[in-house]
Amino acid sequence: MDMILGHYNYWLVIIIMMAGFYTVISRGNLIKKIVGLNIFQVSVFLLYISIGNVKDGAVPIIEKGVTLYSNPLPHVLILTAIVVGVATTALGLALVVRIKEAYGSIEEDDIHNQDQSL
Amino acid sequence: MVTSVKHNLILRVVSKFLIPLIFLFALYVQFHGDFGPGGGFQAGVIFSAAIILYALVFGIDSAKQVIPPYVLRLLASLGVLIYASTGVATLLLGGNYLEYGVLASSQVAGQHLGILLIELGVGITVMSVMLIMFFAFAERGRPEMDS
Amino acid sequence: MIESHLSLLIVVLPLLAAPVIAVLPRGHLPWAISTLVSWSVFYLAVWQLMNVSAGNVISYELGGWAPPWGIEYRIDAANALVALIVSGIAALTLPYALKSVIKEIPQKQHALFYAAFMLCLTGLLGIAQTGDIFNLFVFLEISSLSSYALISLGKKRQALTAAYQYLIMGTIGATFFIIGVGLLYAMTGTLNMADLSQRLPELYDHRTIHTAFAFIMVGFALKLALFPLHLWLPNAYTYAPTVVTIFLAATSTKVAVYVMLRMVFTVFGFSFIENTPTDELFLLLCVTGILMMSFYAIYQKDSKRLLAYSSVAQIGYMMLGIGLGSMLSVTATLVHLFNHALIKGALFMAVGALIYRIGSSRLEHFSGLGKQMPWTFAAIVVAGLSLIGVPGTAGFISKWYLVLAAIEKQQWLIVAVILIGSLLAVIYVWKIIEVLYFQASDETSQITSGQKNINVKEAPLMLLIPMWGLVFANVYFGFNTELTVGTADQAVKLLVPDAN
Amino acid sequence: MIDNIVDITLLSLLAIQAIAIIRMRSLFAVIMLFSGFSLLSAGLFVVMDAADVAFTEAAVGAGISTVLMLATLALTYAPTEIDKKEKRSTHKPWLPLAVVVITGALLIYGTWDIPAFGNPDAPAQQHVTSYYLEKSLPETGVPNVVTAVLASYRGFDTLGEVAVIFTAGIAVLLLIGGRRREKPRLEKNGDKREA
Repeated sequence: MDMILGHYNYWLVIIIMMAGFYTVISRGNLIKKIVGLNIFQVSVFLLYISIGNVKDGAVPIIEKGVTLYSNPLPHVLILTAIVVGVATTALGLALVVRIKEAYGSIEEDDIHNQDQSL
Repeated sequence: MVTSVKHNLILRVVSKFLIPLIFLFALYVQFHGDFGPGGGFQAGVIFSAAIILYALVFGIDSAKQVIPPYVLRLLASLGVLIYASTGVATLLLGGNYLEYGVLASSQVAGQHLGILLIELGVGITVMSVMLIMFFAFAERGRPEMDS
Repeated sequence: MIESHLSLLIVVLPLLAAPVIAVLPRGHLPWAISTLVSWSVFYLAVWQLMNVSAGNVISYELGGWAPPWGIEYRIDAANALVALIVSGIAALTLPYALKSVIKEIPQKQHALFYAAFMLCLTGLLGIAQTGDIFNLFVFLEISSLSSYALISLGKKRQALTAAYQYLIMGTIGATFFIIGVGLLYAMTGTLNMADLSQRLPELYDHRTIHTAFAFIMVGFALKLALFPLHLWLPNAYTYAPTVVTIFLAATSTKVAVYVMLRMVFTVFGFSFIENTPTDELFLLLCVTGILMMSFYAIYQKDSKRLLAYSSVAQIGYMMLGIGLGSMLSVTATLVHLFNHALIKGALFMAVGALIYRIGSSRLEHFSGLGKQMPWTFAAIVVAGLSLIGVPGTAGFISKWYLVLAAIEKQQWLIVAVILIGSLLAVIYVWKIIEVLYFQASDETSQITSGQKNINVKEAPLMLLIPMWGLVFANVYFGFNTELTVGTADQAVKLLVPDAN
Repeated sequence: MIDNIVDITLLSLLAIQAIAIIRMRSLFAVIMLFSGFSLLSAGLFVVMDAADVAFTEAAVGAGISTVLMLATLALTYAPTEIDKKEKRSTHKPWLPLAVVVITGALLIYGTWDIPAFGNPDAPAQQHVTSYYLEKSLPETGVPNVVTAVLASYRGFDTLGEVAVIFTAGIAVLLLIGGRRREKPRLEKNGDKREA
């Protein structure tokens, strides 16, 4: 029981992570791949914040009388990672727009066939 | 999608009322990050959201008159420069890179000043890049005028 | 006083230059500033290397906070060598870029192009200099994002799909890396590499540490295009603008190999690897990679793609050194890292010069060009010999050390693979030379390709000078090994203190 | 205990949404569901006491990312295609499925002996962090430890983060800055193409 209570959080996060990862590598639609990539990344954020979570800890803003805080360092790292994530998403979507203009499709199979037939 | 709401009176009135409030909230988030959640990044996103709302309701062209694309490019660069040159300033004052303590007479005052400056840089860059992205995506779909 | 900050300026100078360049008007100014900055950085990198070549370590505390609380730059001979490669290639690529970029990229994008180039340089140098594992991730993303953008600027539409493919695989790699970093952090509570290396030995038996190691390795194997995770590389190198291909081929995979070295030897320690099947797995992948990718290279019809497959094979040689895990083999890896940057830089520059004149990278369009562009042709011959590993060239030195390391470990199969790989290199280098020199420009192939290479002029001097700079370096470092092997020796002493 | 229940509920909802996104083929629905996913994860961050992260994830995931995705959808599908469905994949899913199962199994193996969730004595909560919690207020005068670490102790990371955002801005301008030049026709291989 202790094992489950201590780790269920990680297991659920891993399930979400794998759902995102699967979307990225198995789907042929370029927009959906990006959505999958985002889910994959959000799940990593969840992993980090879980690592930094302290039972009964407070938000890490120092106040008198509070002794137990949750870990601020993972929060800092994830703030950075969120920004990196949105930057990647924007760049990826801009590429999708250009691919649509150049190929008339955003399905991997169609694009592949067009490049093969030339 | 942009033109359909252009003539909706309720939207126009409500957003005219909302936009200043959003700006105010952005400023609060920008400068209150030392004490509560928030900081330059979140403030930048909120700031850009206000302008995006303006663009959606009043049209992209009028939004671009408020804040033209070349200004956005300048601002995006300016933010990075503010941040990076804060570090250069600390170098010149004899500290390590980004060692804010040397910026003022005491360690804590220097830290305050340094954090204020770099959060400002973050906020400016984030705000302008978000808008650059929004305008780029929104304008890509519009047919080109004859030129 | 300023001296202690110079290692930092190596990263901050291009970072300061990028936003300035991005808002400059059209004209040559963006190019001029980029060139100036990259030469200054190169100068600083030379200075830095001289400072650490005696075996000492520079530590720089960013923000004035002592590690592990603050971020630390920790520079020894290995970092300094990588920083030297990156900045040196940038300093030579930029003069070359002036004419090439005018030809390949619309004028109104020049300022943004050079800004992105500077950001890519910042990112790669930031990875090389840092001693903090999360800081490494941030600069990795700067270099990756700017590479995706730079690759997508290629003229053909396949450049877009190549960039997209790279973006997806690169981001998966980076995400795997931070999953690994997160697990390490959960077990040790620190992000500083030196601190990690002290705290990890007592945790060697933990499953979490093994998993973290696996994720970090897979993440960077994706980034450095280790066979079979190389799928993004041939397309990216083939369709990117010439200048971008030169720069990325010579630097970005090298930086990733360096990170691998740093992770394996500094952070985890080789004694950790020895108890896992990692080294055997590396050797297996490298051996198959070298053979298969060299065969692939032989069958390519596009010169850039041929060289790209050759790059994947060469990455195999570098990783062999890590897999063998002796002092000698790691020396070989570091030396090959340096030499291969020179070789591929020179080859892509020469091919780029051909493309500059005839506008195509297909091999069948090259026929007869050897006689009309003798200097470019000679550069391909010399750099090609170096790629094969002929004595008297830089390529020979690294292969020699690698063979010695394999013999020392009595891995005869690997010795054989290295030699077969060189033979295959002879074939694919010959393929280029044959088309260039021994096919006359009025033969039947010309009729099918519909292109006549008559009166093609030699490449302009602005392309020839950097190209020949690298060619001379290939010969020079084939005789004088003091810089390469000497520095690598110093680096290895710090990296592999516990190996036999 | 109540925290645990909220935590499990939110995480399960997130997992259900993530799996629904795999199966759903209408891209508009996928994006809206993703927006909800982000918002819900922001809620989860609040539960785990990460207020700054929650704030940012709500603004970025549910805000900016969603807007950009919808804009891309509008640019890549004709307005007449109400559903904007992705095509059914023709590939067999076995290889990706195998990769995912192996990766997931490895992660479960790897988190087996990780310190328990919420344990205040875990190494992550001790070493560097305890220094931040004790010293950041006297050393920087900033009560919000996240801001102190972000802006000062790890200020160089944040400079890198600003550089990343700036890079993305430059990249978007390079790719889709300015209006389209040509009519939506298919270009031939190697045609001159203006950005």
